[in-house]
Amino acid sequence: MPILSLQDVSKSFGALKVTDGVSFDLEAGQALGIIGPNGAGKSTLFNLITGNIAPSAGRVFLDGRDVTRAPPMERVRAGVGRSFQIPQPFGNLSVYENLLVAARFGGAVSGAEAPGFCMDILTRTGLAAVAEKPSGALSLLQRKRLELARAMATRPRVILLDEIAGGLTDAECSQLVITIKAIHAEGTAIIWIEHVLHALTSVVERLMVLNFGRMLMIGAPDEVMASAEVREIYLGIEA
Amino acid sequence: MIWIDTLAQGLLLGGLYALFAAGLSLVFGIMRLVNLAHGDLIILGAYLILTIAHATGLHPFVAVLLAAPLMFGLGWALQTFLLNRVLGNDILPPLLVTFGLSVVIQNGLLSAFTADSQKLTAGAIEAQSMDLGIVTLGVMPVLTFASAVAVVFALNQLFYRTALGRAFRATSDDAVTAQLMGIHPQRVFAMATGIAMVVATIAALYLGTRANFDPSIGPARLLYAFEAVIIGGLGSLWGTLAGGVVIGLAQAIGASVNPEWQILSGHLAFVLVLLIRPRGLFPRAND
Amino acid sequence: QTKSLKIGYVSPQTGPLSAFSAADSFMVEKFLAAAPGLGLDVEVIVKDSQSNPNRAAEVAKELISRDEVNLILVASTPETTNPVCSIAEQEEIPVISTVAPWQPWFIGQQGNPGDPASWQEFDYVYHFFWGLEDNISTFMNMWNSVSTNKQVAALWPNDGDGNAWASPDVGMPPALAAQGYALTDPGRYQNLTDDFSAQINAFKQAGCEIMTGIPIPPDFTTFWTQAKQQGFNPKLVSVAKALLFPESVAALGDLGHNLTAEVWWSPNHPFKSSLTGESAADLAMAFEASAKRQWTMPVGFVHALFEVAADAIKRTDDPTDSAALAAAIGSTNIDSVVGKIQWGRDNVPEFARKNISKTPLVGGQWRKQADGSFDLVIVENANAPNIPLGGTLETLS
Amino acid sequence: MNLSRPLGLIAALLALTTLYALPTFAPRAMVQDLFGILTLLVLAMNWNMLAGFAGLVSVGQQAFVGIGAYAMFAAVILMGLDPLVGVLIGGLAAAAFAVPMAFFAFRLNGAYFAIGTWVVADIARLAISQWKALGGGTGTSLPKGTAKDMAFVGPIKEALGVSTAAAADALTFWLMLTLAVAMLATSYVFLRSRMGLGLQAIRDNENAARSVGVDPLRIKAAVFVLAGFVTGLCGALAFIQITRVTPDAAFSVIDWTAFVIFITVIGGIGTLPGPIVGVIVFYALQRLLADYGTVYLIVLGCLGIAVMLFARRGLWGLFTDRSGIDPFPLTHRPPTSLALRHGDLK
Amino acid sequence: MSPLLQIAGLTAHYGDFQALFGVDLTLGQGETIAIIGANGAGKTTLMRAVTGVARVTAGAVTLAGDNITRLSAPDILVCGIAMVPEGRKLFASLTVEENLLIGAHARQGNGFWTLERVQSLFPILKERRHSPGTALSGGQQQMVAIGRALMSNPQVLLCDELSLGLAPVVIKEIYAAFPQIKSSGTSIIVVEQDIGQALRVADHVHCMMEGRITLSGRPDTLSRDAIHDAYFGVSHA
Ligand SMILES: Nc1ncnc2c1ncn2[C@@H]1O[C@H](COP(=O)(O)OP(=O)(O)OP(=O)(O)O)[C@@H](O)[C@H]1O
Ligand SMILES: Nc1ncnc2c1ncn2[C@@H]1O[C@H](COP(=O)(O)OP(=O)(O)OP(=O)(O)O)[C@@H](O)[C@H]1O
Ligand SMILES: [Mg+2]
Ligand SMILES: [Mg+2]
Repeated sequence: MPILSLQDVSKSFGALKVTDGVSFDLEAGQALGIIGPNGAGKSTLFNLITGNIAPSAGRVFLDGRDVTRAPPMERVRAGVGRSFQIPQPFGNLSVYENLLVAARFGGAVSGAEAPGFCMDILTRTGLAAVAEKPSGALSLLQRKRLELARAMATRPRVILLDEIAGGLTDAECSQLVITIKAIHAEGTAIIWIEHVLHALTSVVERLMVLNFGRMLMIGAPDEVMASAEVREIYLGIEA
Repeated sequence: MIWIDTLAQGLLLGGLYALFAAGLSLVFGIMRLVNLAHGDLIILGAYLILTIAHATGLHPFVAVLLAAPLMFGLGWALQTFLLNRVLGNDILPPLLVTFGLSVVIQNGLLSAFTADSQKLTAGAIEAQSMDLGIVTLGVMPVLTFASAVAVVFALNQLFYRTALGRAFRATSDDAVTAQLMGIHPQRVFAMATGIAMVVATIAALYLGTRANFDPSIGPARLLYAFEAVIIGGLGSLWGTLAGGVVIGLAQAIGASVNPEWQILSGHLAFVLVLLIRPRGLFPRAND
Repeated sequence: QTKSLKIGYVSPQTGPLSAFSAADSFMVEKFLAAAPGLGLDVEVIVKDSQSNPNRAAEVAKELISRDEVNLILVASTPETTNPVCSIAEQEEIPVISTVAPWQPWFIGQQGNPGDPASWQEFDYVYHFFWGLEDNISTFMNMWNSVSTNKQVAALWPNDGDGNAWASPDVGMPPALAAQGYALTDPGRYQNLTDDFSAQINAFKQAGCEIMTGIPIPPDFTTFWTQAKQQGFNPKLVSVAKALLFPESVAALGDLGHNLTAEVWWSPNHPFKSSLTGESAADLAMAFEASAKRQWTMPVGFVHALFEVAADAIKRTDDPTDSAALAAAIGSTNIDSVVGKIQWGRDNVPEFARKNISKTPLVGGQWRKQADGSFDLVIVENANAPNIPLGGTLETLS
Repeated sequence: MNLSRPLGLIAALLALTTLYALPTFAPRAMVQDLFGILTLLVLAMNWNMLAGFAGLVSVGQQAFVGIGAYAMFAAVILMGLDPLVGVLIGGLAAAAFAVPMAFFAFRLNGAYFAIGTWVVADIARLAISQWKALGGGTGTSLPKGTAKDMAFVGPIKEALGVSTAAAADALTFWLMLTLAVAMLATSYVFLRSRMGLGLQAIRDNENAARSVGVDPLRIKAAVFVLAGFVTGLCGALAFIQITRVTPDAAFSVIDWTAFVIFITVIGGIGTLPGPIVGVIVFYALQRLLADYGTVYLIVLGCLGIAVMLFARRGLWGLFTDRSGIDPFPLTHRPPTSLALRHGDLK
Repeated sequence: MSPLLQIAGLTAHYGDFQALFGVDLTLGQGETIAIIGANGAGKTTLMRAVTGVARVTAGAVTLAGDNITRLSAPDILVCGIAMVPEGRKLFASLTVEENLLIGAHARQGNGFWTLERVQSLFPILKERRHSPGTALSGGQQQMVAIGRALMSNPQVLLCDELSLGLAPVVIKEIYAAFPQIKSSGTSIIVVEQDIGQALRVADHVHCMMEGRITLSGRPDTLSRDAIHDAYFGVSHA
């Protein structure tokens, strides 16, 4: 049974159809990449999966259970962790506390285990040095790392990553890829929205292209990248 | 035919509440400001009319013309020097400041005018009535209702037919983008509060001729006014009128069952409406 | 030898009830001026209840435990007197209280007002004023002198006074029934109600020619203008509380003319102060000169509070002994500026006799003068024939 | 730094012991004053939990005070129970009322929530006004001798050698003090607990909180009902001292909510010590100016306005910002920071 | 001749968080420049800082020699800088025509752009003038937003991500209006993520990353790889 399954999910904001009949299955432990131009509806798709917004039509299944009407916190506890494209830290809490919230609530980590568990993630994401800093004072890069770390702290079985590599240097990006590969290797399924294609393709097994809310293509990264249509739409440059 | 009378009286009462609420609705709709001092500002308006009427011997209906510009100035100054500084996402600062203002106005009036009951005397018209066959309606309540409709109509014209109204709506939609249009939100807010105070002065006229007032009586009807605004839906002036009428009708119907139920019925109508429509009867699409 | 003690005085000096307290400082000064002559070394600590019962309780506690007063005087409305008396009774500090009809004062302080069997006397708190029965008979005497259909409209709020008036045991309904009057009572309303159409409809339906009630002034104004607008025109309107003060009546304008009210004190009352020897008229004039405003009924009663206090203290060997002072108050028998004050008389029901002394009540009618001001003319005195009439009762229509 | 914490703890314990011992040596007036202060403090701490930490700006706290008070009176007068049992019933009744109130009010946001709670409180007032057995709109008093018969009053009277009234004062004072201390301790523990962490996350970003598994509605409802319970206890206890209740007095929005809001805001909303600071300022002002009637209230109004204009986080916020001292830190420190430093050394 | 708009050492913060790190930029009279960069690079913040919406913590903005750094947003508009904000930001309770008219709210005197001229630039705006602004399609909304900004007759027009979420045909249609806007004497700064589009319209391109300008040049001199590096912050693997 797929761990996550979308059936014909659509979402409109007023007259604007942002997600248009998207269907796909994600098997446990699989990694899926999503690309598409700005405003294609990628983040919206995440919001639909996590329950931050309700679909206008269609259904969302987790482990075969219909969660279309379930609130976000229920889905987190069922194993869906997410990061936000625009980082949304709990600004008055420290970095460590941000993780603590996620671990204690979303990850159901016990009070005794939580500190070690959180520090471990902070170390893996390179945030250990700023653990006590108020998260509101972080730089953009650190905020993005915090997004990843916080999502990890919910102990997800599917982790949704929204543009966490933008603006990284080469070295940083490679480091990030290693971290994500490690998460993947632990058996966590991944959906990753990213513009940095080479990073994406080094992790995912399948790639989906969204345009105007519609799923244009889904398949092996090589096939997808080879498509002229995708190249034009994605980079906006006639190849 | 008593029930027709009940409904008619409830409707007219709704007009009074709508009049109390119209200024509140304006300010609430444009800048999300919960003005807890609105009731006291109405009473302040009543004292102003009274003072002018006493000093000049003018009829209250004429004195109100002199009071209105003064109240406009007061509203403008209040907004400019006080309220603009506390507007923001957090609703608490404006709540606190207007509550502090309410305390200050009440006690200021108390020191200036003592706690004696006052009333605006409008003369014979107060007791006059119109016999419509099935119901007999007081001239003053009908005038009150008509004024409420006129005020709401005028405010709506202002809102939808003038450049100022356009600026009001734009600022209310999105104050940051409004600045990019060359609008100073703070000046717009000051205008709005000034206009709200003019409306409050009109409300003061009818409150002051209807019953006695003293400095402490302002907050008594504030809750009904808020109920009217919320039932109507944020930013909808006709909604506020409808909200006032809902409260007025509910109170009248409740009272006809038993006067013990009068005020309770108004509150229960409010709760009922919000349980069914948490954003009121006529909410704006984009809130 | 001089007796020294501390007296606390609680009244609503600010807030909506402050009209009752206009004479406070004037009377306190008068008392302090008279005290040395009586061999008293007293200090009067004045506390403001701010018209708020919670605050009244708080200042009573302060007077007792911080200022350690030996006696508390309290005046004006059950909202002020009852919290103060309840606390003083618990604390065993004597209190002289006035200006609240005795039923809301006595019954209102009982744990279960609905169960007369549970009512208890008080040991330390004493009250002088009139009661509902006096008010009712005064009003009914007026009504009896005019020919009407005996249909009475009643406007009673859901507050201490309104519930007492409406009580089927001690209130107006049994008295009306006994004299063949029919009552239309639509039910208790909340104070500061904006619409009385339901009541007016009921009154019109029943064809009431007499209207009575005990509303607060703003509510009566609302009611009475609405009644006029909706064509309810009773022949007689006898309203308690709302028409006490000339300002409230003046606020009604023409509509205030010939309304009737209970009169507990006036400059025409043939009484003298036991403290200063001044007549009622002297006292009213002195007050008007000092306060620059028209006399009001509480003036006499606030004065009488100090008369009773002075008298009781004089008769107590050690006024700092609470029980002795309370006993002295209970055995008061003086002729004060508001009439005779003596507890334990048989004009009060058995259960309240110990704590209540009644003063006379007559009926008055407000008459609009040429200059727009209003005069209160005494038109009914059957319960106290020694108080002279000033005119005869006129009907409204 | 390392010394200041235990020293502070010792000072706090000393102060607490003195407070508990107060009725044995201090004049009654002081005990009563402190009772009044503690009443306001408990109310303010509760409102602070709601508005300052849970973002629930309630203007309906008087509902809980009133219901607590009336339930206590009902227990004493109608059921013949001990007033102290009545206080507990008062708290439970208020908590029970908080449930439907939350059901209604939680559908509303921001200003709507504030007005909604106010309306619900007024509904409670009007409904209680119809309760004839407790006097309806007239209200009722505690039967004579209630204080005398209250549990523990006899022994206290014996032990301290004071009058019945003073013994009752001492008893209610100890109870209110215990309530205040318990409230302070519970708030601290709660805010540092898992739920408290969730609450602060919600306050910072509700959407993100939901996305890491925090259920805002549940936490807020828990805080709301708990605050209702404690406010009800406090109201019931306060009215044992007032001895007389009327609907208007028990459900007074000014006495039980508005002043409490002032206190919290002046002291510092969203900080634990804020209500303590606020209540001290409030009380000082009242002592200083109460005899000036209107002036006192005008000053209070202006002070509230000034704090909002110039020191949003109140006097306590001003103090912590200036001095950098915060004796009640709510933060969770990462465990390994010490270990890491060790690591560095190696 | 000094440039029309000069931005020097501009720094901006959101609370503790620094979003711009000393940005320098010039815009000549009649010129069109493009700013490109990844999400969160600070492009919008730069636009907001220039128009007085975001708080500038250091640096200066001069327009035709006048320092306008500390002016309020409405005053900066009056000076002659108008913005088409990211996400269009139409006023939901205003009709299309009212949305255009509000653009002229603070306008003093006459200028080239009038309601008629804007409506003839984008004819659909006349046709739909009574609809609520937000009921239009994304592209049409973008036209309203541009028209609204033009109604103040600005010397400088800032356009933030005009192509966001729009179909290529619609983007073309919108950019087709640019020559006419330029010919009215308005200088333009466009912020774009659509690199191709940016390269087509601009006389000069600046690439932003992490709150700094990391690459500048004429479109024809910039290599695709260089842009790609600047854009994504990584070189091709
Ligand atoms: N709450 C909302 N209300 C109205 N429109 C919205 C809302 N959220 C998103 N949209 C619109 O939906 C479209 C898709 O947005 P979304 O954020 O999903 O795009 P995206 O593919 O993630 O883009 P990007 O690469 O810029 O992050 C955009 O046009 C956006 O303006
Ligand atoms: N109101 C705000 N408060 C705090 N941080 C903000 C705010 N607005 C933007 N930021 C942050 O400032 C940085 C720059 O954002 P900005 O919107 O300027 O980027 P951008 O280049 O326009 O990105 P995009 O392509 O997504 O529009 C980002 O890290 C963003 O998270
Ligand atoms: Mg996105
Ligand atoms: Mg941007």
